[in-house]
Amino acid sequence: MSAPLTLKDFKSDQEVRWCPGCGDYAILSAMQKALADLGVSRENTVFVSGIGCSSRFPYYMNTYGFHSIHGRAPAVATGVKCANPELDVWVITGDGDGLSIGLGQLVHAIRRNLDFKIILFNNRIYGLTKGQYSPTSETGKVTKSTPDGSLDQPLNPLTVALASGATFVARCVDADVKHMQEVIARAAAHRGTAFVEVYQDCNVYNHHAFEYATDKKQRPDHLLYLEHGKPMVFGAGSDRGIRLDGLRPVVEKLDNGNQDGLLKHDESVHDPTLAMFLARMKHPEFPEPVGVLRAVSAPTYERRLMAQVQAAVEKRGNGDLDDLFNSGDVWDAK
Amino acid sequence: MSAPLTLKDFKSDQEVRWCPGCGDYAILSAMQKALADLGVSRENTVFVSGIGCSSRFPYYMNTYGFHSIHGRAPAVATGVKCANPELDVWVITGDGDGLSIGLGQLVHAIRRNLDFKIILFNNRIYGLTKGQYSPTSETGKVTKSTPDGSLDQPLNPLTVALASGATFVARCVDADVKHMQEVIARAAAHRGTAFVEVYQDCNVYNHHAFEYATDKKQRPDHLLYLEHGKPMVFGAGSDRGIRLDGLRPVVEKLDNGNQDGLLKHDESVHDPTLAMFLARMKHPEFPEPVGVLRAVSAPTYERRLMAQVQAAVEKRGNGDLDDLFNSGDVWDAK
Amino acid sequence: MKNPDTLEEAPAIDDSRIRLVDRVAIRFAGDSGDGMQLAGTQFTNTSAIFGNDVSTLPDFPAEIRAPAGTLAGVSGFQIQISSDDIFTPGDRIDALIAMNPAALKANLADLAGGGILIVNSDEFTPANLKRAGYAENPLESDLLADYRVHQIPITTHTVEAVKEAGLGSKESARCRNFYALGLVFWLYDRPLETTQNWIRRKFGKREDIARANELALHAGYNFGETAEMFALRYRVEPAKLPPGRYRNLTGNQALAIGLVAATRLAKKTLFYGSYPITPASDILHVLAGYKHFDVRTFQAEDEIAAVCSTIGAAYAGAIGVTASSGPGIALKQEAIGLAVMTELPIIVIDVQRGGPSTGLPTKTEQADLWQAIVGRNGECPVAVIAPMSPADCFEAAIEAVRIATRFMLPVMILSDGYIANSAEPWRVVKAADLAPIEIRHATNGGDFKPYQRDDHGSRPWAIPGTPGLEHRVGGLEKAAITGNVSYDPDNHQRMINQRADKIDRIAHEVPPQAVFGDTTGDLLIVTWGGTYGAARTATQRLQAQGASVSHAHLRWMNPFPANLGEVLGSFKHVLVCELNMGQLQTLIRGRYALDAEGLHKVKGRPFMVSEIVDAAERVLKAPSKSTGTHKSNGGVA
Amino acid sequence: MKNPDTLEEAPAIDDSRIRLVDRVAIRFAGDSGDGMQLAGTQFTNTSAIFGNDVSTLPDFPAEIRAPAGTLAGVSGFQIQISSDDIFTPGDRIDALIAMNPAALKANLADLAGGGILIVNSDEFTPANLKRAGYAENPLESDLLADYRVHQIPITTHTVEAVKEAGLGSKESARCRNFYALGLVFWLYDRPLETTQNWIRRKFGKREDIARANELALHAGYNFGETAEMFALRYRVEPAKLPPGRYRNLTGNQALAIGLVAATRLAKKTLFYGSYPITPASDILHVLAGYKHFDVRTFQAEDEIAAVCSTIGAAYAGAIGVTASSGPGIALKQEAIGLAVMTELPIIVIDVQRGGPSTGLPTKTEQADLWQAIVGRNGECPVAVIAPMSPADCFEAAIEAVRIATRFMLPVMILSDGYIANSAEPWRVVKAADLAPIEIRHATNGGDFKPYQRDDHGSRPWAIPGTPGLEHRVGGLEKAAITGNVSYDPDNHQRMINQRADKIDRIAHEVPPQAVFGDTTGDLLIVTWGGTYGAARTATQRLQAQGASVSHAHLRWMNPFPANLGEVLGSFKHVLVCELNMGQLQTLIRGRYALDAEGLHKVKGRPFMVSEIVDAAERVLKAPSKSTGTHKSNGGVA
Ligand SMILES: Cc1ncc(C[n+]2csc(CCOP(=O)(O)OP(=O)(O)O)c2C)c(N)n1
Ligand SMILES: Cc1ncc(C[n+]2csc(CCOP(=O)(O)OP(=O)(O)O)c2C)c(N)n1
Ligand code: SF4
Ligand code: SF4
Ligand SMILES: [Mg+2]
Ligand SMILES: [Mg+2]
Repeated sequence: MSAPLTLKDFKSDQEVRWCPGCGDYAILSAMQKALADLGVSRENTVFVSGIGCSSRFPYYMNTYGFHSIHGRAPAVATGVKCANPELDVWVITGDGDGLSIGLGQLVHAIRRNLDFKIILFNNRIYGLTKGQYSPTSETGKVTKSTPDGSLDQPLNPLTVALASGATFVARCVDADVKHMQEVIARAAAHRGTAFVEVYQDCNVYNHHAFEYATDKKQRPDHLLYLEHGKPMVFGAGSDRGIRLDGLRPVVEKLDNGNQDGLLKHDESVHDPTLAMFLARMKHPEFPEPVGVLRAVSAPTYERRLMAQVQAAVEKRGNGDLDDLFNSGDVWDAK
Repeated sequence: MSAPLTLKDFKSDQEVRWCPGCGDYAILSAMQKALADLGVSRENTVFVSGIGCSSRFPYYMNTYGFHSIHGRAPAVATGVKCANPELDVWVITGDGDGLSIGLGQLVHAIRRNLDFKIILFNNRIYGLTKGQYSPTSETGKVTKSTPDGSLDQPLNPLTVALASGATFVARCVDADVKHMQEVIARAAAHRGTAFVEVYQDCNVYNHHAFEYATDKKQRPDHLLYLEHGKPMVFGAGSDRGIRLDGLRPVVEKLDNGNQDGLLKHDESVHDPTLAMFLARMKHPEFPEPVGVLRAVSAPTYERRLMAQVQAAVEKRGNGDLDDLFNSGDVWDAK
Repeated sequence: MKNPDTLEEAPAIDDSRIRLVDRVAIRFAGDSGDGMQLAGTQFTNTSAIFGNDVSTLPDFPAEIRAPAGTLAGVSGFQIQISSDDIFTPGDRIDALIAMNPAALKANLADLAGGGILIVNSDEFTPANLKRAGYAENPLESDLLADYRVHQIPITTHTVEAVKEAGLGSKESARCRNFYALGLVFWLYDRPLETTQNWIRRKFGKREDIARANELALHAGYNFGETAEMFALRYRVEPAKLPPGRYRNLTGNQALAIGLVAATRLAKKTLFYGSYPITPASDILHVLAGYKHFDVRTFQAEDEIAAVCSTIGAAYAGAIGVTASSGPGIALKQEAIGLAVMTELPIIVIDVQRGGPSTGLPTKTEQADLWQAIVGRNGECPVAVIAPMSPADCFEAAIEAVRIATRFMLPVMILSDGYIANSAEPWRVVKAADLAPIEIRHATNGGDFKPYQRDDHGSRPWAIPGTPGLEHRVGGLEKAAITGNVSYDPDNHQRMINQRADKIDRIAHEVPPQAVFGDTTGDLLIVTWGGTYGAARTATQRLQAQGASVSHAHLRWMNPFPANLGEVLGSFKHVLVCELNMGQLQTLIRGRYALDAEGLHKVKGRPFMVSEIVDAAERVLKAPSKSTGTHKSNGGVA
Repeated sequence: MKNPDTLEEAPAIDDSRIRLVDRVAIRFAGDSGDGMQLAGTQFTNTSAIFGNDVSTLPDFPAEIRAPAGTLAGVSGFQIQISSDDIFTPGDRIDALIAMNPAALKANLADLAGGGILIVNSDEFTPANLKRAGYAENPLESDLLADYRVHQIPITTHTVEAVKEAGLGSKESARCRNFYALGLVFWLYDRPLETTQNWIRRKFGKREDIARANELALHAGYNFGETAEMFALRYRVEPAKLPPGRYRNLTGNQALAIGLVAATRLAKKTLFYGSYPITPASDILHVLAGYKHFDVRTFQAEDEIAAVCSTIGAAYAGAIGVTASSGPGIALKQEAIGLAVMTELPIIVIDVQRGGPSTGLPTKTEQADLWQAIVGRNGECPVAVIAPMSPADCFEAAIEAVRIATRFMLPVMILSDGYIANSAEPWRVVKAADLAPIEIRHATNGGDFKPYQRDDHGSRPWAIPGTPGLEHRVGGLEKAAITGNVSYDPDNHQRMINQRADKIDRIAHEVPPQAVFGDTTGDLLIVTWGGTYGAARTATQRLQAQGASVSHAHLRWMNPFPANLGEVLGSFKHVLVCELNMGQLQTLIRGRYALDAEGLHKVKGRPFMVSEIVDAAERVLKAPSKSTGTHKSNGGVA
């Protein structure tokens, strides 16, 4: 065996062309580091993306890569996985690419539970087309296309993924590279569709959209780092927690660090109610959960497809062309 | 004023061309009856549909109608409403039309909260193209296109609508025409996007898919008729109810009709957790809720759009072409 | 009534009543629920197995089940059988079986004068007459004076005949199509065996239904034999087909089988990503049953996902195929451009139907030619092949895969609703006789260049999983050789030329344009796709009349065969016949700056032979090449 | 350094150093972050207000910000100013301002021999040279021997000059584009006033930045005046434009304003449904600011929703408009078919860019002509108009609305990236001088027939809300007159003819094809869209040389003007020049069966005048009409 690969081995020879300061850089190096750490092979790894600043990602990975068309990366990836289930496939998309034009492809890929990992770079704006509001932009967003403020309610990427039946759902922020690597590694380990939202700063068209979540000082108060089986605690001194009140979460100031009665995180429960309601926790009312919201196991599409092929071969024998040609009502002319 | 319109007045002169016994007939007459009862005017009413058996609906309504293309009815309706917010617009779609090819249009229309009503005829099959599985077909469904069984997890139409931020979500079944009329009337009264799923029998390609919910005998045991403010009770003798256990619903046999401790329905709570979890209650584990799951008020897209127009006129005066032509750096050539 | 079990052999034939004829065209017509497609298919199979050449034309409504008894609900199935080669289902029909008044009304105009008309008199009730829009009962008027009318209470007879099977009255009446079929079998002197076997296979599990259908079939046959209602019977002798084994295939079946064959010939996996649409869905249905050939079918959420999954599969090394009809192909165009730019081999099948928009979903048309060849953004060439008949779909599928993988580009197969649904005998080939499709994937060889071209002008097909070939593709313009993103002006021109050049090279890989008849003369009839049959028959007829007419049928629509210009230039007149308003005509004129004339028809139906003969005769009478009577591109005359 | 406040008036001119010239072409080039588009725009506006005719060509990278200092990051802006009518930004440039080595490398080839080259020497560091791919410093080699090179440490000067404004060093350096602009203003003897006003307006709230930019502007100007580095200055006198008021408009601005005007002329509401895409997004941005004109803009979730919302709006009685570029138009095609079938008036704008697929998003091309005219399923004609210049977009928008509403059909406007982003003076019109667009909606009149045609062949526009006109439309074929669904064969042909017929009638509504030059002769140059300017200039040049050359520029692409065949037939040669591989050429040949030749270029750039002149001279030298050298439709030569 050759020497283990390092972060550098996953860098392609192409110049990275994002704006200086763009959050995409952090995601790129987190991915490169994570893949090196996981010890995957370059030739077995495929990055598929749509169109957007984020979707330039594959060019910078020294693996196989497909920069497809706007919104359709999940469909392209579906074909890749059906043709060769052995490949490690990553789908890179943006909030516009994945939730606007590509929403249908995203949802349907997720409900099939194809075994690929989707990373959605959420900068709450259309970067590449120079700053129109996106499906995750807050209502009232003033942009080039909405000088008087946008009118639509934003979509919540995690809710969409959960409503689609996602078997793995997670979130991380570009400013916390170490945590991002962990999440990426968890996604990679999942069998089935993994959906990861990354809060990403577009420092040209939507700078500081996630400042509350990325700024080092504010972060502890505004992010809830989820850990399976652990009570939900957050705050600078781990001084607050989440309790359940009927069907609603409540923030509770901890009494001397006493965590009794706090909600415990369970990423593996099959019913998505908990994950759904975590996904809906929004700043500033609540801290926003990061980490793995849901990770349950279910058979993947391509495995089941191959099982059907296998079963057919077992039942009918490996298809024979002459049998096929001669099937049905045949007759002979002399 | 002329005489009030009757069911008959809403019948167009076109022969109805569904298969004999199709559930669509019941929906058609429920709609005609409901509109007559509501006293709406024919000329102000527009039915917009996509493609599918269900989408032939507009031809049979003696109102304005638009049988558009596959999956895009919500987008067409968006244009209609933006051009003329005064119209009463109904969108008719199927499980294939609305949740497969048209998912993006459906979700985005809902999140905008345009003031139209969407009726999704869910027969869990593609009827018009002669019987392929649809996004609501159960996993393992054997159809023409899936002789070995389908592989995808079904989408839940109500969950999709709720995840899109629907302000009104309801369900009814083709076999209970009276209840369907009530639900239609409630949808009509809602300001904003109303989403109604109808369990509809395709008696040619998916007969009895909803027998448990439509058969007169089985219905009481398998349907939970929701009523705002009322405890959730069901069963032939109203002998069972729904209780909350943490974040999960439990079916409880009522002790002598005692309804204490049962979950009370609240369609108007803004947090969608309750509605989401009702939407997820599935036969045979649970009775399936019918009626209004959610009805909350929020400003509509077209009203806010018109308010922006209004504000612009107030601020800048009613646009004057000569001002527009002469704006910017102008100079005179002699 | 005799026990059908004792009737396994056809009753002795009174030969004196049988007249030998060369060909005969029959149409079964009834309500959608009457099982006419089934009756037609059975008659076709029996005749094919009997040894006739056959050609069929099914015609059914767009609604699943339009209201019973209405014109909208009429379903028809036309078959021509012949002792010679035939290419069409026939212009006019010799016999019409009308199961109700609406079927009579919708089809009578096509029945030749003096033709046989069999009606199910049971259905000519006042209510049904009204539904069909008949003011008076045609059976009682002189509307039918020109025909040999046979009124038979088919429903009554059937119910009576099947009694012993013990079905309910509704189910009993449902067997009436077999009664009608049996009668027609008698009339045309066909054996019952094939249909009997089929009934046994199909209804094996429902003995009562199987039995009832058999009883009905024989009852119909026997009625013909005993009723003395028919003065004559007809027999069409077996055709002198080239020796070999045959089976009937519809175009959609032939495409599916051809794709499976091509994939095997290429030692590949077939990935088929598609979204249902009439009239293409059956390809998906057929392929979904071939999983033991490692066929992986994927019903996508829409056409865009279907084609994109196909592109992904091709990228990963499979034979990626997608199919749709006009509206769905429109949706796929953006992604087809991606396949052009990434130079990946995919197959896109367009089973054309009546347009524009949703149009006439169950009717045939050839109006997607422009869409196929030039209907994308930018200079975006794909290769296009149009099979000429149902059986030819088999060969076309194999050729498409061969060209796509050799030249690394999308190939579009332009079928149509007529080819897709109608059947003709296909001569069964031996797998071993088919030429393998050689595919060489790039392998690790040091400095890999994803856009370095080989001697076909093709870039290497380097599939994920191969160490050392890691590379990135996408929809932005690619630098020659390296495949990196490039905005360089000269590179853009170079790449556009190279992509076009691949298309041009195909012209030298495909057979030169053949001509049926003399290679020079007064008139060349040019056709493509499903219009082949009518034009070939018309040409034969014209030649027999001594006219200087030849026929050139195009299979490759892009590129045109290398010698096409020369072929066209050798005739005084060129007449392009197509089921659109002049799409190939315009392309030919545009390419060769030659005043080709056109015969255009968009009626959701194939050409009749006589329409082409008439047009040819008009052109031949014209003094010289007429000047273009062209109108705008929206409406070329 | 003088206080710029005292410099509000231009310093006294040493007239002896100023040379009068007819026209001059300048290009500002630098890194994407260098503000070159701004400098170019300011020079343009100043010159336009000064009274010159101007023509511009912005050219920027597809990335938001490619890496600083690289070739990929170079952004350029070319302006030609003239004392005469001009139609192009110029083939070669007379002066190049290169703000870094990459800008020099990317642009030097276009600088005319002996041209002025101003470089920011501060940026010629080893690191930047390497990024630009220069092995040695060109300023120190003889690479620049042919040019009049002026090395100026622009950054250093700027930082020095703006000190008193009190900005940080990074912000100070950012003012260097104004320094460069000031210097070029001096060199071409332009007043500073327009830019000064602009700075005040733009940075009003940031007094320090406003001041710094002003200081930089004046410092550059003064450097020119005092440094004695430039032997000569140049002045281009005001052009003799027809008298009137002018303003500069880009094509996208002109489309937006034209649409607002058209809507007002029609007494309607404008609904604009669109999904962002380069280079069309700006139309949305501009229109979103016109809400006080009751303009309702809708950013849809994708192109399909955008066009469908537009169709819905048209159905409900608004002027519905959607826009995109090639890939997005491909996605809209299915729905455009629906508008054709329902015969609703919508406007679809295609701002073409380099293709196929994602292609070259920021570059110009004319390769969507086929897509526009015939790129849909079925026989699906729409009217197509192509504005010929940025200002012409205003007129084209109005005409499009007029035709769409009169004939009840979709009209496509084919703009391109060049027209969209470049600017030219537009003569301000008076609203009262514009002809109203008359729209008659159907009103309740008894027995309403939604597909009963008027004397334009149009069906009535009956909008929801009108009592008594309740009716249903859709994508299935419609019955003539009643508009009910119809699968009738003859009705289908009739409707296809009627839809085509409307297109043909438009040919008689639009002006006949005009010819610049003699209406008969050796050569007719034919162009469309944004190639107008280069071809017109080339024709003038050829005519001046005495060649028998004329020019016909098409605006309506479908239908062609009624007399076009006649016009083309009056010349020995026809040369179609277009930024694609022969799309109009093929259509013209197809339509008129005439051997039109072609000049094709797909390099993401407009034609140079010299390219057309050369091609014309080649054709003129050919002995006679050359035979078609056409290749397949993928690659027409
Ligand atoms: C079919 C099509 N429509 C529109 C576009 C233009 N477009 C490119 S990227 C983009 C939005 C990107 O937004 P997002 O996915 O959020 O990516 P970001 O740039 O913010 O990373 C759009 C509208 C396109 N390339 N193709
Ligand atoms: C673009 C396009 N793709 C595919 C089709 C074919 N098609 C028509 S209806 C339909 C599915 C209809 O299913 P659903 O919406 O569930 O309607 P139902 O017939 O069951 O009422 C499909 C795939 C089409 N008409 N247009
Ligand atoms: S525009 Fe925004 S998202 Fe795009 S590269 Fe620049 S900073 Fe990143
Ligand atoms: S196919 Fe099914 S859904 Fe369609 S009309 Fe028939 S019964 Fe109804
Ligand atoms: Mg984004
Ligand atoms: Mg359905």
